[in-house]
Amino acid sequence: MRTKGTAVLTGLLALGTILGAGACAGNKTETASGGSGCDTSKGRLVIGVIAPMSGKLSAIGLGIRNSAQLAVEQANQKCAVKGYQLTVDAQDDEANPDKGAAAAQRFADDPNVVGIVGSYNSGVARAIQPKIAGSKLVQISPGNTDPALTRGADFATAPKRQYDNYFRVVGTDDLQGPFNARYMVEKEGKKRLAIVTDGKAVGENMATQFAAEAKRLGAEIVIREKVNENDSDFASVLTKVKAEQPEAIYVGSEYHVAGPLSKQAKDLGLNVPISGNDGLFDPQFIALGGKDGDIATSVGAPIEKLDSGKAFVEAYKKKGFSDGYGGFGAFAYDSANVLITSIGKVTAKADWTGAPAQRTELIKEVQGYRTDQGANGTVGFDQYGDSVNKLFTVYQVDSGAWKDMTSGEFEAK
Amino acid sequence: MTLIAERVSMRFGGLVALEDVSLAVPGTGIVGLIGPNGAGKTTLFNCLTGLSAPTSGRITLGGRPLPADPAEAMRGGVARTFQNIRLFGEMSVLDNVLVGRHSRIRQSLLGALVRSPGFRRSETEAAERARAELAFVGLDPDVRRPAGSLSYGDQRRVEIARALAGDPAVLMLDEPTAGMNGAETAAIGTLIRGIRDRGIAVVVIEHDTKFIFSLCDHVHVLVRGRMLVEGPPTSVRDDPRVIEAYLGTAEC
Amino acid sequence: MTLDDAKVLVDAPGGRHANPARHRPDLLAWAGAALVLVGALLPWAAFVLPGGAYPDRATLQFFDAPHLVSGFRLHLVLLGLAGLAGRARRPAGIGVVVIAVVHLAFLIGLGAPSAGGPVALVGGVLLVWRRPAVPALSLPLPGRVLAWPALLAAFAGLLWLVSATLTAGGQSRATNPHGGAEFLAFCGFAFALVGVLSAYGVLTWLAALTQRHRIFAFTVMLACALLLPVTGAGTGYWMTVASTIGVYAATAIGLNIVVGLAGLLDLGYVAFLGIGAFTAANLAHSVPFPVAALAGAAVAGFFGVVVGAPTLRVRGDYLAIVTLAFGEIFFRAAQNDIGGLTGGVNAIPGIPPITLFGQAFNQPVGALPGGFLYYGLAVLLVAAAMVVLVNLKHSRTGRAWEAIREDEDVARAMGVRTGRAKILAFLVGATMAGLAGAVFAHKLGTVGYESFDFSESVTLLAAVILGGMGTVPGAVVGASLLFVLPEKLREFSDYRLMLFGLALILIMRFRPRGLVSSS
Amino acid sequence: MATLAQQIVNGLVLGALIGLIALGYTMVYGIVQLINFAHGEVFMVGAFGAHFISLYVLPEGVPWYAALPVMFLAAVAVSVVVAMAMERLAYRPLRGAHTLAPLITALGVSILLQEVVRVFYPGATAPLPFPRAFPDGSLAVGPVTVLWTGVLALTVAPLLGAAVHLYVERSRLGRAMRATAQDADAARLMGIDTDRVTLATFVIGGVLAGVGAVLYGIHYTQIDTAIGFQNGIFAFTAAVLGGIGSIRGAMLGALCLGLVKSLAGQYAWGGAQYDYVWVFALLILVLMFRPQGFLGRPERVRA
Repeated sequence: MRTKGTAVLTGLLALGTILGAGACAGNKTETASGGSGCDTSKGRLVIGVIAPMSGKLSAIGLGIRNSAQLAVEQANQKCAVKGYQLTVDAQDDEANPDKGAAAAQRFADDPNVVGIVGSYNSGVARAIQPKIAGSKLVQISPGNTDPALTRGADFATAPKRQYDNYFRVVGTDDLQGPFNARYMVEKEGKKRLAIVTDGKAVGENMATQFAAEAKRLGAEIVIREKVNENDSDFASVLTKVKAEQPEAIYVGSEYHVAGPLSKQAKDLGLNVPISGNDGLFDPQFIALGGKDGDIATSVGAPIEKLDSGKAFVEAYKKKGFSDGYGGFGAFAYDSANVLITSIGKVTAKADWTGAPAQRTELIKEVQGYRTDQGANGTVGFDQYGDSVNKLFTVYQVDSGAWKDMTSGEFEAK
Repeated sequence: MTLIAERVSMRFGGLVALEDVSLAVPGTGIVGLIGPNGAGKTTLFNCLTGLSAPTSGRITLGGRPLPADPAEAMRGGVARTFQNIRLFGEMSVLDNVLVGRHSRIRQSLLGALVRSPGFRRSETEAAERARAELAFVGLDPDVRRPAGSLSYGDQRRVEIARALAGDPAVLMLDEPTAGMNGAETAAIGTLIRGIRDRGIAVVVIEHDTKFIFSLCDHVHVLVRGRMLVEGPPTSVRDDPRVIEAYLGTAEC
Repeated sequence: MTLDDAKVLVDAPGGRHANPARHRPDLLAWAGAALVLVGALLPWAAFVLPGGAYPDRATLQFFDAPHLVSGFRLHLVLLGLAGLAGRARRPAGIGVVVIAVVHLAFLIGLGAPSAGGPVALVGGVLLVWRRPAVPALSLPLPGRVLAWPALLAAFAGLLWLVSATLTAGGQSRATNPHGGAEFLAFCGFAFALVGVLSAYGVLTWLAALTQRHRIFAFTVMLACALLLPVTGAGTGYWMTVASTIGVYAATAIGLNIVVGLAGLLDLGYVAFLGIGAFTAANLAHSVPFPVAALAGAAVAGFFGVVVGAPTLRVRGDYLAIVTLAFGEIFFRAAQNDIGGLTGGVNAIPGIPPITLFGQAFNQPVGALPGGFLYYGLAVLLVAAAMVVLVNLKHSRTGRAWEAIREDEDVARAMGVRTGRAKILAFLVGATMAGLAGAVFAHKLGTVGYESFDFSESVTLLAAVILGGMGTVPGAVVGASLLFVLPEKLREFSDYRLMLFGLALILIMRFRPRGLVSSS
Repeated sequence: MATLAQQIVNGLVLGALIGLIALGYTMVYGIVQLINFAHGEVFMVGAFGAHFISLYVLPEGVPWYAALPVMFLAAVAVSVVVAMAMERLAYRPLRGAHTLAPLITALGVSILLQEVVRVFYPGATAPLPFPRAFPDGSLAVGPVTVLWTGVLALTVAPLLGAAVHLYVERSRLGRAMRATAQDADAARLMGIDTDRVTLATFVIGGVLAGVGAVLYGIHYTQIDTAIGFQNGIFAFTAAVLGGIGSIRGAMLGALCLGLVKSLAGQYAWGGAQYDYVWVFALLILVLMFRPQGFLGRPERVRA
């Protein structure tokens, strides 16, 4: 009996210690955000973040959270919202729509929450939108690329705004995919293209748009295959692809699939360039097997070419976060700044109450927001809530590093 | 109803477990089946309860072939107990007996869902019958404990009550006194006679020849897969072949 | 007299006088109780964070009100008093230790611990250490006059406990940074409370009462569940979480029939929830909800029979992997938009909310929080699932299932047509999951394949086993735990899944038969 | 023809790697009848152990033939320690408890290990490149190419499988294992320390998982915290396909799984996106007609 009791006790103590560690970790950020010299007498306003912070996508999710955190801390230091202290409340959605919806509801209920930065997954956004529509909580996504979220299911033929409180700062699949196709067909002169996707929404949709534009330009899609997002073994699929003798492979996925895929293709004797969307544009792509000549498109101008982008990268590094900003950190930073500027304007007129009318006013401010100084250059929204920044850049792996080739806007023809 | 096995043989690959065994269980009375270890008693028992189909020969119950499926055999009227007690340990004693009654209960799923009057009536009837069987085997019908927590002897009795609850014509008992002392064995003997007196035929497999000879109306001796001797206990007991078979194995 | 002597005497058999604990007060234990009381009134934090508006000051203010007996201090005082009584000592002590450790860890993290925490901790440890070895009391069962009020009071208490647990620590980490610690400390108190009641035999007594007055108890419980929205937990957020729990709990009850009653391990069960959801989603725009729900249930039931069919030949762990295989096949098929029915990677968006009698379920009703109607629907769904489970369990079919679980061969020998019974178990379980799936689809407004992957099946199974296999409230308790715990552990962001894994291990270590089980 | 041959080779390489994990599954199941869902995580931590040694301990510029053995040792050490700890701390206290309790514990262990690595291992929130500790390039036989790492996997996995088989058949401990698998109670009566046997089984499973982890890492050149769970499921499937409890069966099942996956992806309806569907469909079919798997002992109806 006694040993059992001791075991219970030890277990509890161990649990407590771990929890203690958790509590400390939570607190460090808390005190760090305070302590500036601004007037914060009117209390605290919360910017909610919803992103996948555990599981496979946690690198992206943590980058989003940290970047939003960075924006908020900078704002607090500059006293950007007079009378208030801003704080970030980051909720993990585990890339699960149900979890995301619960977190969104939690924010919608809380009058201190001014807006949401998130989600990353379009699937989660679909569940969030109806939850917060009633309470007029504004949502700015740094990562949703499904065109239907803003323009409805018939986005290509009959676009119609879906929710007036939903905005995003990233370009959509229906622009980036074709942009990539145009480069591959017109600049690279590839006429036989293979497509490999990972069965996730972004990659699939982007690939479909890529294929449509490539065909329009006279290229042939010789094969389209799907791999499992958790797979590491692409030999089988690539053998099948190789038999069709493509000149290039478009990979609708992220770097953790595309990198090893590029290497495995080469190993199989299929030495053709890999092309893909912004999910590939990450240094890890090369570390994981991306080879010279591989291509990625990304949204916006090259971050290093923009002063505002460089400033973001430096500030981020200076904060010493344990995770990098990932592919979407800069977008989260821009999203948070949209919210911060807009809330500053709203609270300048009247104290924040969180009432629906005031939230509607905030939506108007967000809709009218415009800057050229975002981490990704221009930030602003069109009549559907989509980003006005339709600039894309082509990058190519050159001597083991990404090099930007060309930038341009995509105009549908 | 009589349970009849005619020229039953059972082979597992090259191994012959039973060869041309015939046996008749009359509509009433106690039939004993004895034999040294490995004689094929259990194999025969399995054939008679529908657990396995004989390689050749036939088994009939009341003139109709016995289905080679224990569930159907039970429905047809052959109930059994197990050598090493196999109760539904986590279920209550009463529920164990009610499972034995399973095939005689008429309930519809819908009736159960809405607890219709017909359903309640059938539940009450079944429970009453189960309690009666528990009382019959000498147990307190109101015990609410899980069957697995009873004493060894009581578990044996629950097994018998469970088998009786299915209204069997023939009750097959597989070593009902294994692991019991003299007094307990005697009590089981009394119980088995009581079952016979209810008009149910009983087949008993045993090692304990003394018990069998004192209890049974008719005894079969199985040796190396063949029916060596059969007849009333008095004649079987004195048969030299039986004595030889038993002494022969006892020395091993 | 040494400690060991005392133990021998306590353990000594028989005799009314043989319990010296009654006559000879255990001074150390009393000292422990006194320390807990003193600790509760001492300051716990060495300093208060300076200035600032309300939320900032709140960080440590919580620990700096030595003479204000509320919150965790009130809990400590209650537990300290309970610790004076022998039987309650062990659970009360554990509760004190948990509260003290959690708050101390938090304060040490801030660098501001003060005397209160350590004093209470020592007191708690003393209480746990000096627990007397006395068996739980067994209380006599009263007649109806007393039983009904007792049940009413018990369920009202349960309602309070649930509401208080949900609201413990507040809703937002941003406005209450120590919310997580507060919640865990409350859990410690709740655990102690339940433990004390159990030590005095109250829980067994209540269980017996519930059993005896089944219908009354069920009605009261249903009423209490529907009253949750008017308590402190009646926010849109908790309504959303609770209705999600309800949907999963109803599904878990269905799984409980398959796994808990019939003993058929199913590792792909969430597929039935998915089939129900996709069916309802496809019909959402053409037929009213009740029709869509029934269709979802029917289609899921049909697939239940298909998946159940191999049980005729495959047993045990082999069956588990067959069900896993079916689950994976469903997942891939849904991902690839098979037959254009699942929307593939783009999911099926824009499923309208349920509308009955002109009332859309996502709109608030009067002063009730938004999402209340979905919550009510979920409660009814769970209640219906419970009725199905209970009524079937106490019928010929249910007994046959349990017999199969215990020993399939013997069940056959007793005349149970086991093949048919097993397929029936799959049919009933899958139908319930399908019905729940229809609600799931409308509630969420979108259905995509990701909601039905293997880990969801595992979560459902964990709910059944954690709660207690085959028991009626088990699946509900398990599902609640599995969904509330991660929500409340949000405060520990990075560590929450880790803690969750640890909790699973610990619960199985100390209650391997589940939280709701007699033994 | 070239494509067919290439697909067969692809399938065999995948099968060999899965086989090493499947062996651990099947052995543990044989001894304690526990589906150790956390076995995949033993494999995963092994991979991170090797990654750690190579990245943070070994000096730069160590030639691959020196680094690889060290990585194998590190992976095996980490895997074995975790497997032993798992058995001692999580499973042993549950011996004799309800059959499904250890299953939930296994899931808890699985989540815990994944999360511990993800949170505390630097950079493990995203897939990590695995050190290239083996010659790049491939062996070309006619039109068919096999990476040298694939050749290594195809050599090591069957050898290890055979070694384990021999060990279980010939050694004293192996005999004790077989006895325990047959009837643990009887084995205990015969004086066999079944606790030790069980622990030894976990250790062997850990060794195989550790070796498999390094082979996996150098072949696919990346690892992440999810590789354990995913490959664990396939390994479990392979073990069941081959007949759970059978060592040869696990290897056979894994090779079969690999072949079906790659051939179905090439030739079957629906293409590569349905390859796992075919794997699982095959599994269901096999179990329907041969419920004990290819080489498993049939479960007899007791009477």
